[in-house]
Order: sequence, then C-alpha cells, then structure tokens
Amino acid sequence: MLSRTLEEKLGSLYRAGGRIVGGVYLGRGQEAFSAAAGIHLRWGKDVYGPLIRDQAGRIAYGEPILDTMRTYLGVVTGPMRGRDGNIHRGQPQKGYMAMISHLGSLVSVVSGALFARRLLGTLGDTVGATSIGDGGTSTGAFHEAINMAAVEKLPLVVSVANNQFAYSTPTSRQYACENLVDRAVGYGIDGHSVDGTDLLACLKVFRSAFQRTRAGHGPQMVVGRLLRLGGHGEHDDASYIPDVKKHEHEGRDCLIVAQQQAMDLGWATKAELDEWLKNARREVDKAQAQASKEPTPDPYRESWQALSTQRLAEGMGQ
Amino acid sequence: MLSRTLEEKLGSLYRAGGRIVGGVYLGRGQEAFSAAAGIHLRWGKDVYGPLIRDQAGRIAYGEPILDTMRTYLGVVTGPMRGRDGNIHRGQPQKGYMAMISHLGSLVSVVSGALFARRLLGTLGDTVGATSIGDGGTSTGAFHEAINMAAVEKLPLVVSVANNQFAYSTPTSRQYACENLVDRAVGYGIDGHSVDGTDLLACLKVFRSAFQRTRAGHGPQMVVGRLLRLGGHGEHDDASYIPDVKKHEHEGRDCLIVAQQQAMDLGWATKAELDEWLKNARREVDKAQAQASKEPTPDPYRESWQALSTQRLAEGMGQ
Amino acid sequence: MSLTYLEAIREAQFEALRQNPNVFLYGQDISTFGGAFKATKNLSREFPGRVFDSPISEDAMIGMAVGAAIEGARPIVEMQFADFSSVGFNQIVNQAATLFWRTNTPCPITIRLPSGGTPGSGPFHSQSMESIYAHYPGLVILTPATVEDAYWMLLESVEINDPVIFCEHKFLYYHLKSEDFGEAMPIGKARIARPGRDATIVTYSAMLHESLKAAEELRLDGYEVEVVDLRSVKPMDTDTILASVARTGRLLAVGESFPWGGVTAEIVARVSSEAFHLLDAPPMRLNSKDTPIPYHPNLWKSHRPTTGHISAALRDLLRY
Amino acid sequence: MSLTYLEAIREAQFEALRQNPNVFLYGQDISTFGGAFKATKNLSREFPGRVFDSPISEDAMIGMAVGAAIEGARPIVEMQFADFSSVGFNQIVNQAATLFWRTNTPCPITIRLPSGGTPGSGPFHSQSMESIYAHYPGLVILTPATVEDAYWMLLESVEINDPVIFCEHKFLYYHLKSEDFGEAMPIGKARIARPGRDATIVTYSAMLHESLKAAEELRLDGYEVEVVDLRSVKPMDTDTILASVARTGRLLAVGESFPWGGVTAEIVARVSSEAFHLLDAPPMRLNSKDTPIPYHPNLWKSHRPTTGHISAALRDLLRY
Ligand SMILES: Cc1ncc(C[n+]2csc(CCOP(=O)(O)OP(=O)(O)O)c2C)c(N)n1
Ligand SMILES: Cc1ncc(C[n+]2csc(CCOP(=O)(O)OP(=O)(O)O)c2C)c(N)n1
Ligand SMILES: [Mg+2]
Ligand SMILES: [Mg+2]
Repeated sequence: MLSRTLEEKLGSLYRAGGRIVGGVYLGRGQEAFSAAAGIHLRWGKDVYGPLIRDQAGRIAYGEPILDTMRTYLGVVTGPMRGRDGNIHRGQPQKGYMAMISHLGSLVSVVSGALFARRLLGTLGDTVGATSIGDGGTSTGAFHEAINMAAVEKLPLVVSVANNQFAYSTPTSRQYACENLVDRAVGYGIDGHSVDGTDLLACLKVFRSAFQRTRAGHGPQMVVGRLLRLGGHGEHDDASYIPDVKKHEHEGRDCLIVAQQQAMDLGWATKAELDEWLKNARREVDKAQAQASKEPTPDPYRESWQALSTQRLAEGMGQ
Repeated sequence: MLSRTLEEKLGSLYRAGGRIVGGVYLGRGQEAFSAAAGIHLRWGKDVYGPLIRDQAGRIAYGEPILDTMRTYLGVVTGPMRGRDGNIHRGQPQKGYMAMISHLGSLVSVVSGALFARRLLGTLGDTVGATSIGDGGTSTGAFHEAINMAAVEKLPLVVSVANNQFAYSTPTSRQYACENLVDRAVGYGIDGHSVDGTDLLACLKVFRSAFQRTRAGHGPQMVVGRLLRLGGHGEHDDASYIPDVKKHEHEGRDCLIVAQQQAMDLGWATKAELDEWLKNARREVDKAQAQASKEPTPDPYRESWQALSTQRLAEGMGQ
Repeated sequence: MSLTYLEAIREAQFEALRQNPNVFLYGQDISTFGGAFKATKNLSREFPGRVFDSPISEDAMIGMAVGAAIEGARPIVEMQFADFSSVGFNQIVNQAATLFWRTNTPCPITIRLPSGGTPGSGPFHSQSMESIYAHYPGLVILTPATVEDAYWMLLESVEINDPVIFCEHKFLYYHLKSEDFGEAMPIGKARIARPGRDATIVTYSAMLHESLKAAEELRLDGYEVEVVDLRSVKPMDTDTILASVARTGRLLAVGESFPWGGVTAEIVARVSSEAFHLLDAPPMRLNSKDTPIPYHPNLWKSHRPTTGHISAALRDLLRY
Repeated sequence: MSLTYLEAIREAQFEALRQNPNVFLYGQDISTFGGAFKATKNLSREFPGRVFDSPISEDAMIGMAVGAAIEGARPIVEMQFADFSSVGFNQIVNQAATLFWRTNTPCPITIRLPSGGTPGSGPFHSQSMESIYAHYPGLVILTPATVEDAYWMLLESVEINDPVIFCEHKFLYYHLKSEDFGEAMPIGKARIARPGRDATIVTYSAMLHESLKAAEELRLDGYEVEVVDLRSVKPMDTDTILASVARTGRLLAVGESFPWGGVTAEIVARVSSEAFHLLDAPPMRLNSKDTPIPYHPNLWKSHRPTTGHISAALRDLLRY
C-alpha cells in the first residue's frame, strides 16, 4: 500500500521533474512536499486549491498531464481555453480550484467549497487542501481565510511551503517569528512541521494531518522547510540566494532523497526508477505532441462575454 | 509618581465616565485598559492611533476635552471641521492619528509614522500605540500591519481589547484560539495578557510593554480581557449578551475597581474621588457649553476640494 | 399593511431561503442579531443553520461565497456597509467576477451593499460604489429604487448564475413604503417612472425620488419631465434611455456616486455616441461632489444632489 | 545614449532620492533585486537604507506609506503589478485619499502601478486601473505615455503633497526609447502629440502610440487627425480637449481600461456637456472589451484597442 503510494508519487515527481515546455514558475525542490499533500487527495472528490509550485501535487491529485500541457500552450481544448494560463488552471466544478494571482485569496475559496458541502450534505468524507508560500503568509487574505476556516472548523489542510524566499525577498524581511508553524496556535488549529526535502517524512506528516482533519479536528497547517531550487520564474537566475552553505540541508534535492529512500526500502531498484523516468518523459513528450497540434483560440469565435447569463450580457465590444 | 499617574488616570476615567452628549460608541467598561495605555503616551510627542472605545486613552494621552466635544458636535472649530466626526477625530500632524472606519487599517499608519521617524532621525525616545478589538483582529489589515511592524521591529504597543463581542458577534464566531495573545508568538513579538478590569494590573502591564518596546524589543501585543458594558452603539441594547454570570469577572466595572484600588492604597479618599468626579462633570459641561456656541459648517464657505494642491484640483462641483 | 424597502429586503431573503435549500446567508451580525439594519431579522430562527455570523473578514467572506457557489450553493453575503466592501474588493473584482470567464464555472453569489448617504454617516458609512463595480467585467450591478424592486430584484438576484452586486439604499430603508410588492419586472429593463415630453432624467436608487420631486416642481412651471429609473446600472438599458431621449431631446443623468466617471458619465457617453442627433441640447449630469462624503448634515445636504440641485439643472437644460 | 521608459522611471527615482532625503522606496523585491522589472535597479546600493523590501502586504504597504507621509517622509511605493493594488484598494481610496480632506494633513505618497497589457500576461498581470482610482476624490492619476513624461512626471509626483497614482505602462517599458529626457511639462496639462484638423483622438499611455499609428494610417487617406495625450487623467485638461475639438469637430476617446465608465466615458461626457455645439459628429470611444484580459496573445490582441481598431473607428467617425 505504502509502496504503491510511493510509486505513484515518484512517478509524479519524475514527470514534474521532466517538466513542461513553456512552463515558467517551477516547483523544483518542492516536489516531495507538494506531492505528499496531493497524493492524499482524490481527483473528482476532494477539493484542491494548488498554488504556483504545486505541479507535483497536481499530478498526484490526478490532473492529466495533457490538461497541463494544453493550458501552458493556451490551446482551446485545455480547461482554460486560452483565456487564462499556466498555473492558474483548474476545473472548479470538479473541486479543482483555479487560483488567481493574488496570493492568499484562494484559501477562502477552498474553505467556501467545504463549507457549502457541509451545508448541502455533500461533504461525506471529502476534505480540502491548499497551499501558500512563506511570502503568501503575509497577506491579509491568508490570515482572514485561515481564521475563518478555524472558526468554521473545516476539514482543510493548508501546506505552507517555506522555501526561504518570496521571489527575491528572504524570510527575514517577510516575518519575524521563529517558525511559521507558530502561527497555528494563534488560529487555534493544529500545526505540523516537516523537513520538506524528505519525502517519507512529508508523507507521514500529511497522512496524519489529513487523518486529523477528516476526524473533525478542523484545519491543519503543515509547514515544510525547503528551498526553491531555481529562480522565482524561469527568467530569474536567483543570484540573490546568497550562501548555499546556509541552506545546505534544505538545499538538497528532494527527488534524489526520495529515490534513495525508495531504493533503501526496497520499493524500487535503480533500474525501475530509471524506467519510471523514461516513461514519464515519454508521457510528457506525448502530451506535448498532442497539445501542439490543437487549435489556439480565435478571437472571432470567442464569445467575449464575461457573464454566464446571456440575457444580462451587454456585449460591450469595440 | 505612581500616585500622580493614577491620579491623572482616574481623572480621565471620570471624565470618560461622565461622557459626552451626542457620543455614540462608548468605551464603558474599557476605560482602565484604554487609559493605562494612553497614560504612557506623551501628547505632541508619541504616536497614538486610538480606536472606537478609547475615549479614556485619548484623555490620558492629552487630548483636550474641548476637541472631543467640538468633533461630536461637528462644529468648524474642531479638528475635523464637521467633515468627519466623533471617534474618527485626530490631529495627525501631532502624531495623533485619525482612524477611518475600516477596522485594522490604522495599525499600518501608526507603524508608518514610526518607520519614518526612525528613517528621518526624529524617533528619539518616542513610541507608538494603537488599539484593536477582538473583532478587528480578524481583518487582513490588522494581520499585515502587525506582521510588518514585527519585521521592521518598530517601537509599537498594540492593545487588543477583548471585550467578548464584536457588535453582536461573540468571540466563538470570531476566532478559535484560546487567547488572542497566542498570536504574538506567530508574529515573533512579545505578548502580554491582563485582566482589563483591573486598573493596577493594566498600568503594570503597559508600563512593562512600553519599556520593552522603547528598549528595542519591537512591537508588543497587550491583550486585555474585559466586557463591553453596554451596546455596540447607543442605539443597541445589547440584548444578545446572554448570560451575565458567564461574564461575571470581566463584567465588573473597572471604574469601581479602580476607585477601590485608589482608596485601598491611600491615593485618594472617597471625598477626593467625589470631588474629581464633580470637577470632571464641570469640565465636560463647560466644554459642551463652549462647543455648542460655535458655528456649524457652512456649505457655501466649504472649499469642496479633496486635494491639498490647489492647481491640481478639478473642483468638480455640481 | 404597509411594507418598507428594508422589510422588502428581509422578505426577499426569507423567500429565497424558503424556495431554495441551497441559499444561505453570511455576514457580520446577521444571525441572532438580525444585522446592523435588521435586514435579516428573525431569519436565523426561521431557517436554523442557514444564517451565519461571519468574522470581520470581508476578503474571506467573498472568497468563501465564491467557493460555496462553485459547489452549488447560492450565498447571499451582507456587507455591513457598502463602504467596507473595499476590503473585499479584490475578491469581488478578481475572484468572483472572473470565475465564469476563466473556468466556465458559474458564480451565483449575491453581495448586498447597504449604500448611499444618510445624515451624519460621514465618509465611511455613506458610499455608493455602483460606479466602481460596474467598471469590471463579470458583475451584475443592481440599484433598486422602490420597495417592489428591492423585493423582486433581490429574489431574482439569487437566481442569477453570476455575481450580483445588490446596491440597496440606506436612505430608502425606512422612508420608502408600499402596500404590497406588486409585480416583478425583469432585471435589465429600465422603467419610465414618470412620463414626460420636455426632458429626460435618467437616474436610479435614492436619486430617483429626488428626481421625481424635481420633475414635480418643474410641472408647476409647465414642463413635463420624463424620469427613467435604470433599476440596474449594469446591464444598462440603453434602448429605454434612447427611446426617452428620442421623445424629449434633452438628457440629465443623476447619480449619487462621485462625479468622475461612473454611471452618469456612462449614460451621457452612450446617449451622445448612439443618439447624438436626438439631442436638442447638451446632455447634462449631476453627481455628488468630488470630496469624501461629509459628516455634518449641513455639508452632506450640499454634497449629494437633491431636489433643488436637480430642479436648477433641469431649468438650465430646458432653457438651452 | 538612448534611454527607455523603464530607465526613465529608475532615473526619476534616483533623482528623487538624491534631491530629497525624505524620499524612500518601499515595495516587494525592490531592494537588492531591483524590482520585478528592475525599475529600482541599484538604487538600494546607491542609497543605502532608503530602499526597502516589503512583505507581501499591499494593504499595510499603503497604510505604512500614509503614516510615513504624515511624518514628513515622501514614500514611493511600488506595487509589483497594478493588479495587486486591488488588495491595497481600501488604504488607497479610504485612507490616503481622504486624509487631507478630513484632517488637513497633506499625504505626499506616490504609488507606482506597473499597468497595462503585454502578451501572455493574462487577467491578473495586465490591468489598467486608472479609471477606478480616478473615480475617488483626493487622488491624482498620472498616465505617462513618453519617456520624457515618465521621468519628469514621476519626479514631480514626489513633490506633490497629495497621493499620486502613477500608472506606468509595462508595454512601453522597453519598447519606448528617447535620446534624453527633454523638458518638463507641468502635470495637469495635456499635450497635442500630433496636430490635425479633421478629427481629435484623446488618449493616454500606451494607447497614444496606437493612436499615433492610426493617425498616420489615416494620413494616407488624406486626413489630418489630431492626437491629444492627456498625460494625467485626473486632473483632466478639459480646456486642451475642447480647444482641439473646436478645431476638428470630431472626437474619438481611446483607452485601455475596461469599457464601462472610466476615462473615455468621462472624456465623452465632458465634451458632450461642455462643447456640444462644437461637435459635427457623434463622439466615439474605444476601450478594451468587457471581459477579463485574456492570456493567449491571439485573444489579447483583439481585447485591447490597437491601430487597426482605431483606424476603423476613425474612418467611421470621419465618414459621418
Ligand atoms: C497579493 C500579491 N502581491 C504580489 C504578488 C506578486 N508575487 C507573485 S509570486 C510572489 C512571491 C511569492 O513568494 P512565496 O509566497 O514565498 O511563494 P514562492 O514563490 O516562494 O513559492 C510575489 C510577490 C502576488 N502574486 N500577489
Ligand atoms: C472592515 C470593517 N468591517 C466592518 C466594520 C463594521 N463594524 C464596526 S465596529 C464592528 C465591531 C467591532 O468589534 P471589535 O473589533 O471587537 O470592537 P468593539 O466594538 O468590541 O470594541 C464592526 C463589525 C468595520 N468598521 N470595518
Ligand atoms: Mg517562498
Ligand atoms: Mg469587541
């Protein structure tokens, strides 16, 4: 069982590693932490509101690689139909929320979905999860939403990926507490801390967080310590990340750690891992090939209607 | 020294007690907590951003009663000249900030003033203080501002007057933590808890908070537990405050407690206290008599200009 | 029985809750207390578990409503005052308003904004924000001026699969009364509140009543002023406006929001662009002044348009 | 030496910091990193202790700037993108904009909004918010369209004792170049960017350049189109606009913000109201479409006005 879980996870990590053409904001170094949350969520059932660096979590959750590719390429067949792109993708009707750029503002949306499910009797054993970065914790939106989720005691797991930087801003200019997990007590929710580079540890802590929230203990905050292995976006060389030594431990590649763990525990051999990587690459290539053939949006066929209610649309075009 | 302090305080409490005609949002039950903060601030020197229920703190800070009265009556001689009213008054040029209604949004303004003083070399030994209610702690603005003040390590004391209700909303619908002081650690600042009905205790805790912040320990959060002895505004009979028993301790009148304390410690006799009260009443009556004679604003003499820069004003009148 | 505008709002919410189990209410002090204006009075008792007191968190309140709407609920969110929606602004214009266009997922939320000035309310409890929200794609902006519209339009709002900004006017809460709720009129259609032939006033919300009084004043001078009640400022019923201007040849747009841009500029721009040849005189507009809204009633009375201002403007318009 | 619009913004900040010790910069990633667009490149090194990285807290950023301004500092706040100012909206329109009127205390803050669309930026990194902020009393809204204006107007912003919303256009950052910064022109005055006699385009920011190209296209058809660059949308230089319309008799207002209300409606409303008799044809306006701003460049190109749209509108206008 655990092995199976891990297998899927590694697969997704690999795919996340052999990442998408045109992708701009990558999750390198954060795959273990992200996937360990995503793997606990069921596609089409649980509510998931991933953020910028959650490619691994998205795959673990069950998002088809083809949707990712289609969104990045902006083709009309993708869930966003070229209207919005890349990391903003989602399929809210499925519980897969589509973030807007404004950091922190997705948390209340995920909470609202859970709140409504409970109200409408459709919650069952479903749960919700969403993410934030160290920088995003400074937003008022994040604070309001966590506090509200705590008051409503919603079954929500919030991952805080503390990758030491918000774009170029170090955590010393972002917050003054020791560890962001110290905020949990102030919200009256459970807090968990984990080494975000250690896949096994991440799996363990998220398993317990999801168990607790499902058991009615309300929102869970899981803070992972890690490092963004790259720039903020692909345009950024991250020259401001100063002393690698300082970040020695968080700076290790979680993917290599995870592979070693898999081999140590006998869940996969080196050969198998290599095979998975090859498969992942093949899958990505295939999705890319397919999406590339698909049509980009045509402004003349676009409805240019922001409302779903036809009769109220003004159609103020040019 | 302490006696002197207390004396001023009691005076202000009394005045706050024999409160102003036309006043709408009162601080009944919160005078001790509010004044204990205000008394540590120097009018014309320190930065103070009081909130709705800080009449006592304003007096302790040094605001002339006449300004209060003028503002409540909306006369042009008051600091707000009839343009804005009641609790929104202030004289920012003096460091006395004028709140807007939006809860939480004054904290960053007070912080900004301190930040600028440090930058411009005018900080000296001055400090800042501001307040919030239990309800106001749920605002994003409050969170952002406290976090920012913590990052900038500003000499700021934030009073959290937890009076158990935000308008009609009980704290159980406002937050889920045990005690709001538990938020301090998450911001990396010092937190203090105090019985807000006990003047001596309040004085003590604020003295130490102001000392610490002046000594460079950054923002201090002081949470006072108390009860609003009245409605949210004067229109509100507070019938929703359910079981008085439940609030037995917080529900005691801080003014009576303070009087007893003063007598027990021999700082004042019953006769002296009565005399103070009479004086306070006289002062209030005098201010009221004066302000009542003063002119209300005349729309034809009003500039109707929102900009200070004349040449950029459009003067879009009717 | 006589019903106020405020009671109409309560009754509409009662009806919405009764008709549709997916409706719920979320807002500050709206449960046991019944809201700052008592617009949800008794509803928490009548519909247990469906009326919730929220923390003072306007941003999260809107975000939560969006999430709930995604799951098929139909939340009605009360802002305690329209002015405080500025704190939820981002969630309204960027989260709620873009959801359908971005993801093809409807977003049926109704945001009630107790709007507009009343004496002594000052800069932060008096604002009219319809002009701001109407600027953004993806929102429907309703501005009922009558007891009937307050009732029927709120009820219909809840049925609309898009975010509705429901600007209810506080000045009308108690002032305005009606015997019954009359007939529903569809959202998106303007109403000729008073027929005329000499000039057209296009207006909405509380300004309708000031305008009607001004029209009445002008009648004494022998003029018949037509008054169009927009009812919804977005969509704006350009056809009805143009048909009226075709009859009268003269236009005065009256609104209570700030003067720069906004509803009245939109009205004048539409009429000038689309019916230039119908105009016999330059179109005019009247708004509040370009300052924050004053606290003192003396100032406040001069800040927003009132019957006197409107009559004077009409006389200028008719004199042309 | 050739300077870009972006460099002009950096240089203006350099100059402001150099001239006045009370100036400081506050924004996300603007210190060592030099900002998302490098508009503050090296400034933290050149002016140690005066350029600060802020937490991701737009509300508090504006509040802190207001507090600092009260104490005599002159902060320049960078929003990483104009779109994120929606989170600081309340502090901008209710705190900063009302301070002087309420308390007689000047509020000299400059808020830089990297504005407008660029290909692939999508709904939340492309917005033009000048129409929103201009609606509120108490703010000055600047929309520089040239390298020279970017420099001089930013420098002058810092001197203004009121909150300035400085809408700098990202599309112009690298595209626009100039040999030097030329001469300063006072804020509040519009500029005739191209003289003409057959029609007037009133526009600003990036749309100036699309408009100039359209005017050039129309020249081939024998028309001389006058192009007015507003420079500041509030205050709006009505005199210059009316003088131009007096010459040409025809008006097209072009802007990049959303179509409902806003700058172009304000232009058309002013001209129609104040110079009705000068118009030989119905005034026209052109804006972005009434949907969020699309991510895919194919859609984006059709969403905002471009030379082609403007030429077509001009032809309609001239045909009338
Ligand atoms: C409200 C808001 N302000 C600014 C931005 C611009 N922005 C995008 S990502 C980012 C840094 C985010 O840092 P963090 O939350 O730590 O996430 P990370 O990129 O490290 O994963 C910023 C400032 C934004 N998206 N939203
Ligand atoms: C952002 C915002 N939302 C709503 C309000 C309306 N409002 C004014 S006072 C109040 C209750 C405040 O409660 P609390 O902070 O506990 O202070 P208290 O009145 O108890 O002193 C509310 C909801 C507001 N002023 N600001
Ligand atoms: Mg980070
Ligand atoms: Mg309270």
